[in-house]
Amino acid sequence: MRPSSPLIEVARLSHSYGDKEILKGLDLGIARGEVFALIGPTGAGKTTLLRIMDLLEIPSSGEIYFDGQRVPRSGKQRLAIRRRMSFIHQKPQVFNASVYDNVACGLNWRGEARNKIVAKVDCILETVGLEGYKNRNARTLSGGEAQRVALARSLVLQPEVLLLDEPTANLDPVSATKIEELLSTAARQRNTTMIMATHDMSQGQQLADRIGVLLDGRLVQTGNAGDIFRSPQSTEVAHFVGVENIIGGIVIANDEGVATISVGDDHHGIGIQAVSGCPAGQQVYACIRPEDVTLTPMLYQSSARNSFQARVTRVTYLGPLSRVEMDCGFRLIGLVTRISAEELNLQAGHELYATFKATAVHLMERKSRQ
Amino acid sequence: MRPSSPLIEVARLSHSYGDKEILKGLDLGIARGEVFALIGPTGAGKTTLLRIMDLLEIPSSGEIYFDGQRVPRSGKQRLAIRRRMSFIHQKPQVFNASVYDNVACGLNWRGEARNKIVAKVDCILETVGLEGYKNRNARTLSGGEAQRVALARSLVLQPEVLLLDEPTANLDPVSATKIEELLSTAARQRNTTMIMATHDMSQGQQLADRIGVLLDGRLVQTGNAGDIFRSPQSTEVAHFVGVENIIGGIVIANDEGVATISVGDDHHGIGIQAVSGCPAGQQVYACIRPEDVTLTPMLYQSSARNSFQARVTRVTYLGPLSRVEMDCGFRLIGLVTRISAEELNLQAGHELYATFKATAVHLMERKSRQ
Amino acid sequence: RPPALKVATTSSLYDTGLWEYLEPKFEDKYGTKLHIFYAGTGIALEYGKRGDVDAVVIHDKPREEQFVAEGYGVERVPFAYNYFLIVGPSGDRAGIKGLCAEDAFSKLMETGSGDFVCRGDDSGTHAKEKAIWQAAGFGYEAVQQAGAWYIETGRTMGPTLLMANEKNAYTLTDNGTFLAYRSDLDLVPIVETGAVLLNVYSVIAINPERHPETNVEMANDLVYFLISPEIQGLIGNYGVAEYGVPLFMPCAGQEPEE
Amino acid sequence: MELIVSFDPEVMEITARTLRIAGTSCLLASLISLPLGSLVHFRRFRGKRVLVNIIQTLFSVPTVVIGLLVFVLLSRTGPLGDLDILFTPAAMVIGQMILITPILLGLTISALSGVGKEVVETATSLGASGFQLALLSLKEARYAVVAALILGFGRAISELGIAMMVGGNIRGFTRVMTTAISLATTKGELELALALGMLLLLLALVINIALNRLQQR
Amino acid sequence: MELIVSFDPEVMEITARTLRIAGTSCLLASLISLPLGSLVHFRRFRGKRVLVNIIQTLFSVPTVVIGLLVFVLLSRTGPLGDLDILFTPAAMVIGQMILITPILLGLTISALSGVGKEVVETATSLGASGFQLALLSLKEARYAVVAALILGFGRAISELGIAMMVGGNIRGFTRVMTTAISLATTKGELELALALGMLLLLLALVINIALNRLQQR
Ligand SMILES: Nc1ncnc2c1ncn2[C@@H]1O[C@H](COP(=O)(O)OP(=O)(O)OP(=O)(O)O)[C@@H](O)[C@H]1O
Ligand SMILES: Nc1ncnc2c1ncn2[C@@H]1O[C@H](COP(=O)(O)OP(=O)(O)OP(=O)(O)O)[C@@H](O)[C@H]1O
Ligand SMILES: [Mg+2]
Ligand SMILES: [Mg+2]
Repeated sequence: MRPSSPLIEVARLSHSYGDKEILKGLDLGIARGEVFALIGPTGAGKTTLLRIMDLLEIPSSGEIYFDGQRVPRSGKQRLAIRRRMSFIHQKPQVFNASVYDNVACGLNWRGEARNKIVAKVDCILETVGLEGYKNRNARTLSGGEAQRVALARSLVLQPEVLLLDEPTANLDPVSATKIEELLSTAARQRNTTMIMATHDMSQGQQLADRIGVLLDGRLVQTGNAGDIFRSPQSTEVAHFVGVENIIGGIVIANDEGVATISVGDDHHGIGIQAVSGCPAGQQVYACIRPEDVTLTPMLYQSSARNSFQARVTRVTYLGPLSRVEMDCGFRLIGLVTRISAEELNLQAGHELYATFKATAVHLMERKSRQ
Repeated sequence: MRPSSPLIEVARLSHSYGDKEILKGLDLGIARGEVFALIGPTGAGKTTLLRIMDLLEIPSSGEIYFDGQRVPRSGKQRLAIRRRMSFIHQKPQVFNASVYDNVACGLNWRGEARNKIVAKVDCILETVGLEGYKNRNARTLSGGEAQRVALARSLVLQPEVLLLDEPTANLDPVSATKIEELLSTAARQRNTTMIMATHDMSQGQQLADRIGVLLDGRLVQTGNAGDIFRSPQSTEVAHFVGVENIIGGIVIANDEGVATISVGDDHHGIGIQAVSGCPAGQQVYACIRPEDVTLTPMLYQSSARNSFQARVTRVTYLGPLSRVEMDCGFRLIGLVTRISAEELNLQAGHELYATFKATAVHLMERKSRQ
Repeated sequence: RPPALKVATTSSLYDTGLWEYLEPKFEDKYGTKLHIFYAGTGIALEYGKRGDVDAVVIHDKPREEQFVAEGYGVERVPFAYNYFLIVGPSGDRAGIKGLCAEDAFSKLMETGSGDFVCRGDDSGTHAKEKAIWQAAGFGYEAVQQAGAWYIETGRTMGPTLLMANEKNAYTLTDNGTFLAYRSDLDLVPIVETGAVLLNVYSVIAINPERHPETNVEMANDLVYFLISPEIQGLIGNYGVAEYGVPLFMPCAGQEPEE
Repeated sequence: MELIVSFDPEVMEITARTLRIAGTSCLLASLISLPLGSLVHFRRFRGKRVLVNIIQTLFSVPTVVIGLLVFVLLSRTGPLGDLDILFTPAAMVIGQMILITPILLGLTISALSGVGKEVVETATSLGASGFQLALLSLKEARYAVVAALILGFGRAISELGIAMMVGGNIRGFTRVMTTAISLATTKGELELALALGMLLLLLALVINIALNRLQQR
Repeated sequence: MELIVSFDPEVMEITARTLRIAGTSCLLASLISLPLGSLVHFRRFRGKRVLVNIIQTLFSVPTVVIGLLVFVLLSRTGPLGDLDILFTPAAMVIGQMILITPILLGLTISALSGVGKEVVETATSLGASGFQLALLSLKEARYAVVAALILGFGRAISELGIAMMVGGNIRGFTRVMTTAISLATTKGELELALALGMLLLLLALVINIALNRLQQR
């Protein structure tokens, strides 16, 4: 027994399928009640990690600790531990039985009393909006309905740990929001620990206490949403979390924690200011999230330190937002509301001013060989 | 043969499973080369409609026309027609065979020459980013990889019609963008007709020439993205497409096409102005998309006709955006960039001004019984 | 399970229905069950050797004598007999009608002008056939290799008759089975007389010294039952009603004269 | 003809005995095969492939050979001679179990192989124990499992070699449909044999319909 | 003992004949059953359930009954008597086909029932014709299909009633393993019978390994 250890922890975890190493020495501990989001491109190993945590797969090497105890590689204890968790798989698979039987099965398997089961199932079906589906064969449900059955089936167990693999991938935004609310309620009210793999960045951001970025089998960065989205530690992470501006340059001065970086294709004199301790002479990447860029028709006096004249090269619409590509001597992408875009009459060729704060610039060291 | 008819058309299409009517008399025609997005909440019948269009299911009643010809309810011709289409199912199902065999099967079935098949498969695998996976058993792929196999398998057939059911549900944003580009390239270069069911509003908006909203088995509205997202024809559609402000009121005056609507809990004197021909006395809903609401610290003089003093009641963060709930005498929700939110120092209790244009207000008649 | 007397019997005897006829009479008389197994001669003797039955009833004198000599059986008690006969197609292609059995076989062998179906199963009938070949002066191996006309089927009597019928061939059969099958057959008796064709059925109780667990009293009851005058009379009349002639001649424990 | 057959008291008795013996052996064999087959399917172990090959090989054991083996075992002088059950229905049940257990075992494994890996993993995640997992999988594969049971029962009810060899075809005690048919054939009563055959099929039909009902629930 | 058995030229000849006959009937039966089973599985038609019930009922036909039927058909005075193939290997093949076709048919249907509806629909969407769909589904269910083939072959190689009744167990012409075993048994040569039985199993094992290889490709 290791005192005050995380509820679930993996150490030096590696896993291979055949010759292919999928997970490469992960260390990760998740505290009781924590909501942890695992993000990463497809094929990164998210599902594999969740499967190992749910004790479905035995890792090639490394250890898993649950509630302070080392999980053995075989034996009855694994079932006991697994019953304290519940895993909602990426492709929700329903059993060829009624919706009721699907949702009740976990409780049945735990030997719960029948009348309790009936009450619990009724309650959870209502919660996920499937009242009246009780006697339907689950195989005939629509994609979203099946996903909700899968959710209900896990939630009804009130597990200590909930492992979720893309829990809302098949749901429309309205239903997805409902489910997210359901999950965060569970997390708060029952102190459920949650580990979710998700492609939906905003879901990760909203629900998670902490986010881990899995790239190519390595957990390259963990931290809260702010860390991950604003201070990525590598260009790969930056790229993945939607930092569209990754501008190479060199620090030419550092004045009391405000660095000036020379950027641009031929480095002739465009300087970006960033709040950073980076010393002069350091090769860096300056990372700026597109939504941190504001556009104004005139040079706009504000606390933002960086303001550049820009020529719009392309505008694309993404729902309520417009993505504006600009040339300011370097390539800059901004994200503004559609209404601002209309007011500014944004279109290719248009000239305007792009502004971002020195605090919005995140500097990343750049290996010199690059 | 009906001249200049749509490539694919359904007429008075209804479908039931048992007693349950899933599709209720749809009429829809899709022109050659058109990209049509089908949106709607889960269980609305999107998959059912696509299945019927792919001739997998025989509708309870109604007709399907393909390329001007009535599709018979049985017989060889159905196969011939089906081979001109390709359907990417919601839950991509790969065959228990190598990735190559999975992607090649459609071509094999069409009797294509072996060397051509090899070349085509190699090419498409590269396009979807699965080069090097050729000999892997497809059952061992990750969720996203499997989805790309499913896409490749359909795209390699270069069908005239591509039916897509949530084509990017299992993909991370970067991969999803790649696939979307792939699809729009296919649509442009090969004039492929596409019908896609999607929960991703921005996907629908970006790729589709036309959008249809399916609610509870009825195609309640079709139109371009602007129509659907800005001028929903019912509160249900409005709600579904993310019009968060649906404000009940009554037109008290109409002055040369600018209507004034009295709103607010007790109707004492709050007036919204909208560009509309709606006559005085009409009960209406005023619909305002949250991203059309701008927030300013001072009363801001602009062409926008509506400006209200507002008290912030709640702020939530959605990725690059902040959702602001306000009380202006009526409840108003605004969506601003996170940077504006920070600049405005938005937090509950804060007072500011909310502004939206008269053109951003869409009026919907309100049945008097309500 | 009530005690039962277990008897292994040769199929040709069972197929005539004689056992079904006698069984209830025995059971009534001794108030016990009689369990009859029909089997080939070889397996019937094997049952006996292993002590799985209490008595055997077969028709292969040399092997019976050997069985008793080896100490498995108490005593060989003949209780009925009839005759084998050579049957064949009514046209009698080989022209053996009127010959004695040995000469008939010689002619078949020498001319090869008629097919002959052999049981080939080491049954009593097969043993008799081999004995006739022997008497006719042929080694059995030579017969087996004589040509396609000599067909070894390896089956019981009934099916062998059916095959001979299908192939328009000759075969050696016991009288009882032939009569039982007669209605399904086009075959007719060709050779029916001669001492060599004598077919004796005997009963042997298993030696209790070998297998103390066998039921020797009941086995003895069966022996006495079979040679009792009353039953001998019934055996002598069995089949008269159906076929017009008796299927068996009683011989009351005595070896019938050849 | 058939009517006569089916109302004859001896035929009725033989029919009942046939059903009883085949039913018992099928039941016992499935009680062994369903759990054991699940175990083989779900457990990973060395030599599993070999085991499956051996099980499948046992599909080919002729009934005479099983009959012979059981006979040698149960015969007075055999290792189990003291049981004194040779030539009884119990011995026939044992023989038929030996016959159909490999078949049920093999078909159970092959039925379970049709259940998707995802279904199995989902159940495991939901906390199914090994036993519960097996039960669920058998339910998911119920069509194939019931087909296997029907086949096993059919094999038991239609086999001759064992019934003959270890049952002994004793009238009123171990005579079953197939041995009765065989006897009728040897006696040259071909029509009776065929009529009994039809009766057997009729029985099988009734049983199958009942078992299929079970599966469709 | 076994060595003697396997090198005896007559035993070798019987072995070869057994394989040839059972292999032929299994091959022909699968050529019928795989397409027909797919047809039954994929087509929707009235009376399908009844048909499946009938097919499954035929699992229970005793080999003696089939033997008898074929005998009656092929006998000189029977409807097909002119073919003059009674007591030939051809007749045995026919009988064995009648025996195993229902089994292969039933097991094909049950194997296909294990293939997910989604897989079938995906293939349909990709333009598979009925035939191509069946082929794909059989491939997806290959484990169960091969198990069915092994079972069918096992049934053919191990059956006795048909070989006896329509083959006639003629030495050097229609004698196969099972009839030879049965003959040895009747003769009381139990050890020879058992040895032949073991040889038969050895053969079956080899065939099964080969068929399983096929499936694992
Ligand atoms: N049985 C297997 N054999 C070989 N490779 C495998 C196997 N299972 C998974 N992989 C590979 O491992 C990698 C990681 O898979 P995993 O399912 O964990 O990815 P993921 O991060 O969940 O991706 P996605 O977002 O697409 O679901 C993938 O490249 C996949 O192809
Ligand atoms: N075989 C069936 N029997 C009964 N109801 C069915 C059957 N198939 C589908 N349904 C019902 O039809 C409705 C529409 O299903 P459909 O799959 O078309 O929905 P959808 O719009 O695609 O939803 P989603 O976004 O969740 O995929 C659902 O409520 C579903 O439960
Ligand atoms: Mg995954
Ligand atoms: Mg759907």
